[in-house]
Amino acid sequence: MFIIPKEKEVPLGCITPAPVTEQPMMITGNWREYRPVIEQEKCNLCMNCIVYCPDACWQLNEVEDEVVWNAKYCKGCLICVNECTTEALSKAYELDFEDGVVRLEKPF
Amino acid sequence: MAKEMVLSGCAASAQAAKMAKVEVICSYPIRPYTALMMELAKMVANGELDAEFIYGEGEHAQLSVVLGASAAGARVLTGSSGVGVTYAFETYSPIAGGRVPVQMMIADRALDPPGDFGSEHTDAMSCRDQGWLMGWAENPQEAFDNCLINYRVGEDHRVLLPQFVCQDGYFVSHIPGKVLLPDQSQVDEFLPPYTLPHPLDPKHPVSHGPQIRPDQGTIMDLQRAQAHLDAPAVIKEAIADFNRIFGRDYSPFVEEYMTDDAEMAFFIMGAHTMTARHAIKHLRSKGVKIGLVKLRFLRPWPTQEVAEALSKFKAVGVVETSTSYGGAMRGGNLLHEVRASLYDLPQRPLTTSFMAGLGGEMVPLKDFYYMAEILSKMIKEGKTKKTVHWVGFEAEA
Amino acid sequence: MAVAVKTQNLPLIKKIRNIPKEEYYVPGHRTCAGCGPALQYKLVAKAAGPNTIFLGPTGCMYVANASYLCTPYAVPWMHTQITNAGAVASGVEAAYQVLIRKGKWEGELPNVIVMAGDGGSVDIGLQAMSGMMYRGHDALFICYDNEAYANTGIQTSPTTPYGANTTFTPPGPAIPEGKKLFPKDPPQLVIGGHPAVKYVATASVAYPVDLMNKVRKALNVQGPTFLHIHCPCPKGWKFEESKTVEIAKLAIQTGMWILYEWENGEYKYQHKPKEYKPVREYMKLQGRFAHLQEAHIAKMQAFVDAKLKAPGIPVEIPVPPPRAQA
Amino acid sequence: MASKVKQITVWARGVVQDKEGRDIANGLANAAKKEGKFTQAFDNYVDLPDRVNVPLRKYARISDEEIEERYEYENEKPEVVIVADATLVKGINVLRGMEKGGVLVVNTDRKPEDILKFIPNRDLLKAIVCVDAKGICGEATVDFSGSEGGVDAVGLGAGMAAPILGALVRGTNLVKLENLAAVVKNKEALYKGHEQAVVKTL
Repeated sequence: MFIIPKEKEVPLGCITPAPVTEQPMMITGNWREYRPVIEQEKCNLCMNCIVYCPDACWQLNEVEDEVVWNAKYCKGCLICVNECTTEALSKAYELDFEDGVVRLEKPF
Repeated sequence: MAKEMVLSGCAASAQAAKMAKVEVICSYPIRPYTALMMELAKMVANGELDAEFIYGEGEHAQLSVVLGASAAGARVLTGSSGVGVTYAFETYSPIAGGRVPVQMMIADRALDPPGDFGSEHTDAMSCRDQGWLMGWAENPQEAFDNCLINYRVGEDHRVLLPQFVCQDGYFVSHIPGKVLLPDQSQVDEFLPPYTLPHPLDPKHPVSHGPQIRPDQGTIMDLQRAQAHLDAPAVIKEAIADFNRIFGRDYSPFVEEYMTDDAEMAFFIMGAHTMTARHAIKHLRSKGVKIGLVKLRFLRPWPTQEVAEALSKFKAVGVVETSTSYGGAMRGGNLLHEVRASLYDLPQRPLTTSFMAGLGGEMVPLKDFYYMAEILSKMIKEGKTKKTVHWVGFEAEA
Repeated sequence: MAVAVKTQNLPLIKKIRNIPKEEYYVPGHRTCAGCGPALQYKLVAKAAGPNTIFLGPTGCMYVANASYLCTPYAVPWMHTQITNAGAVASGVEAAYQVLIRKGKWEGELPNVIVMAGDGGSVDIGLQAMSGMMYRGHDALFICYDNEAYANTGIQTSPTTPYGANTTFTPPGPAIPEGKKLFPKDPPQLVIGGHPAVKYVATASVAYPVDLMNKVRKALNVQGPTFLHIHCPCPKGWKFEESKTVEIAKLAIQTGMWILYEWENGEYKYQHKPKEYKPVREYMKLQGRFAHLQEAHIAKMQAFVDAKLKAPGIPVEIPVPPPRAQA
Repeated sequence: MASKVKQITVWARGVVQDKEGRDIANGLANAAKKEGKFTQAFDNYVDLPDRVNVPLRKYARISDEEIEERYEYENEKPEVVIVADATLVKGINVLRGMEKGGVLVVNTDRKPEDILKFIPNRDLLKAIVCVDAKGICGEATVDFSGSEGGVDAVGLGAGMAAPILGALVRGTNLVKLENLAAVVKNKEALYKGHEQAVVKTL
């Protein structure tokens, strides 16, 4: 029999559960140097930010009819800002915000 | 009622796969294993076997196809020989590490150069450390039986390992022998339907094989090591059931022949065991106290059983049909493992190895007499002069 | 006896607004900020839906996604070697054929999708891909093309464009253009020699609705299908990560990438510009072409011009073969 | 790891600062070597292959005696931590493993106080040094020639690493400025970083 420390455990055959709506073991919000900021009144729901985000960090809130940003996973690539058709999105330096703190012990 | 037939090893293996209701088969031609696939192709064409018969574009693809199929929940079979076995080498570790219990029939063939189609165990032996179960058949009957036994053991959720089910090319694969074909009901009683704990199923999504950190690599290795520690108990169970259901008397790991009062023995696996038995019978009639120990599973290696079986002899001659160039014994691989098994015994027999049957060369009775002579000499001199004897090519014994 | 024939008819998407909300490639993966291949993965997974099995040969979309015991795939996914994705997919499809036939699994034949990089498709993975196409397995093979072995640190692949600076084709005084060879043409390799294939298309992350509809069309077809998807790589091509889509669009506007469908022997083009911009417009945004001299860019322009002139897609070689040059 | 070995950890952003991060670690080790020290500098293997923006680590070790355990993956107890992109302090516990009395060097145009508010375990620090490396010499160099064990073709400290190394000397006595000047390509930026660094003792 072997002693396997908790942090080194690997499931049998390296078969892991599939994520459902997000992969909480790989939080990527701490990759950002800049974040996208939205002025909702300028947004015409062209959906570009939603379709073009590689990290699925923009979603449509159909109740409020507005796009919602996911700070937990946004890596700050700013494709959304670049592809925004109405200049509703702009970039802002991450240190200007108190929120969005992730502070992992290790990068993953 | 079981019925008796005369079948080649390839045909016997095909019959076993059919009775195991194999579901996905992947072929690629190479001698001498090819007839296995020819037989299965006929069965599928005739509607006797409901399976997907996939023409792989090479051995690497063969193993890849059955990996995918087995991971998706189908019982699978593939096979190869010689350089085909080594061409697929990349796939062996992922299959074993992913714990996907595919079965591969290997009919041995010498590796190139040049194109020698004779049998030699080096093809399969080169793959022995990847985590697969592995063993050799002596005759078509064992080829048939080992197929079923290996499915049962490999697919057991306590084991979940792929299986190399080996037979000597030509000698076993091509020369027909007597095979008792059991009833389908017997096979069904012995071999439960195939299930995998976490198959690729959209109704129950899982991820197979994400990356790990280097410090977790040991754990993946430990899992395979553990499976090989757990497998022997499952093998014993399977063999006991097999003997009960099919009326056989297999030992799980090592079989002995005329060893009760023997001073010396051959340690051997595969086809040439049969000739060795007859050699022993003749030697016995001349008063030579010799017996034989046959290995049924090379992986997991039955350390204790080998030690117990061999400890009673004064000298053991390991018949090697594979090469390990530059190895510690300067011959094949078997003697390494035999000596390692004996090392902790207070009383160890003298051991040496005999390179015989390489490249598919025959190993006739007289070769075994020669080996017995060397063993007698070792006992007389009380020491091992050489760890390797190239039978038929030695300037001095 | 049940027969495992696909009956699904995934509807085509008319407007960007109708793109399904559900994600099957979820947030939480280690791909680059602005990753083109990740973007196409998200779109493909959305288009395919839940009855899908992904096979992931080694490459960025394995290593950066399935990092350290977690993955972003909400549907079943299995790693394959970089060599053998087509063969593993064949096995998965074959298993479902027999399991459905024997009544061991109930439901529509799953969408079996290979997500292979250019290396895993038309370099080391070519044999397995071709085998799958030849045998007629009901599976979709996607070559997400970021035009290099990006995961290992940007080494040249058979689809790396002429003139690109990669870590295996660094420009230097003796070889000023970096990469001297012209690229393979993956869809033509598939179309040219695999009679079982009925649908092949190229797509780009620049046109997501087009991309998703091509995925759905491919999945509705019974039999093997192939998509070649242009996926700009900010790391490998050296551009600012916010410009992934912009560069993908420029590729189409300059003729560096052509969007077309090949269905039962007929070609149809999509988003074809009325007038092509010079390739320079596309190249100047990317660090991998920064070293090129005018003569090299002219050579690239000639190659693209020839490609655009051809009635079908087959490419003439407009320049002396590289081996013929000093 | 024996305690006599000083560990220095550099945090940077993948791809866009990969070379800068490596240059800081290499520059430090090379300069220390000139002072007769035993050194090593290396990538954090698990962070590779790096991805655009991913937080990644580069390591340097400096010792008066031969480093006995060279084959380790990580610096577990850094005395000095260098953050090549200030926003990393929101995402990572950059002082992980540090014992009391360490030094933090941050590339930022902001004041030490602005950074410290994002560092809950700031009591571990004896000093923080801030330097606007980007302001001194512009953007980072993206070059893959020195990655994954390759040899850098561009040259050490041509970019932002130079001012950061200059600033480091203000807050630590790991190496002398003149020895850094001997190994760094952009000497002007090195000296500017040294002059313009803001040091706050805690």
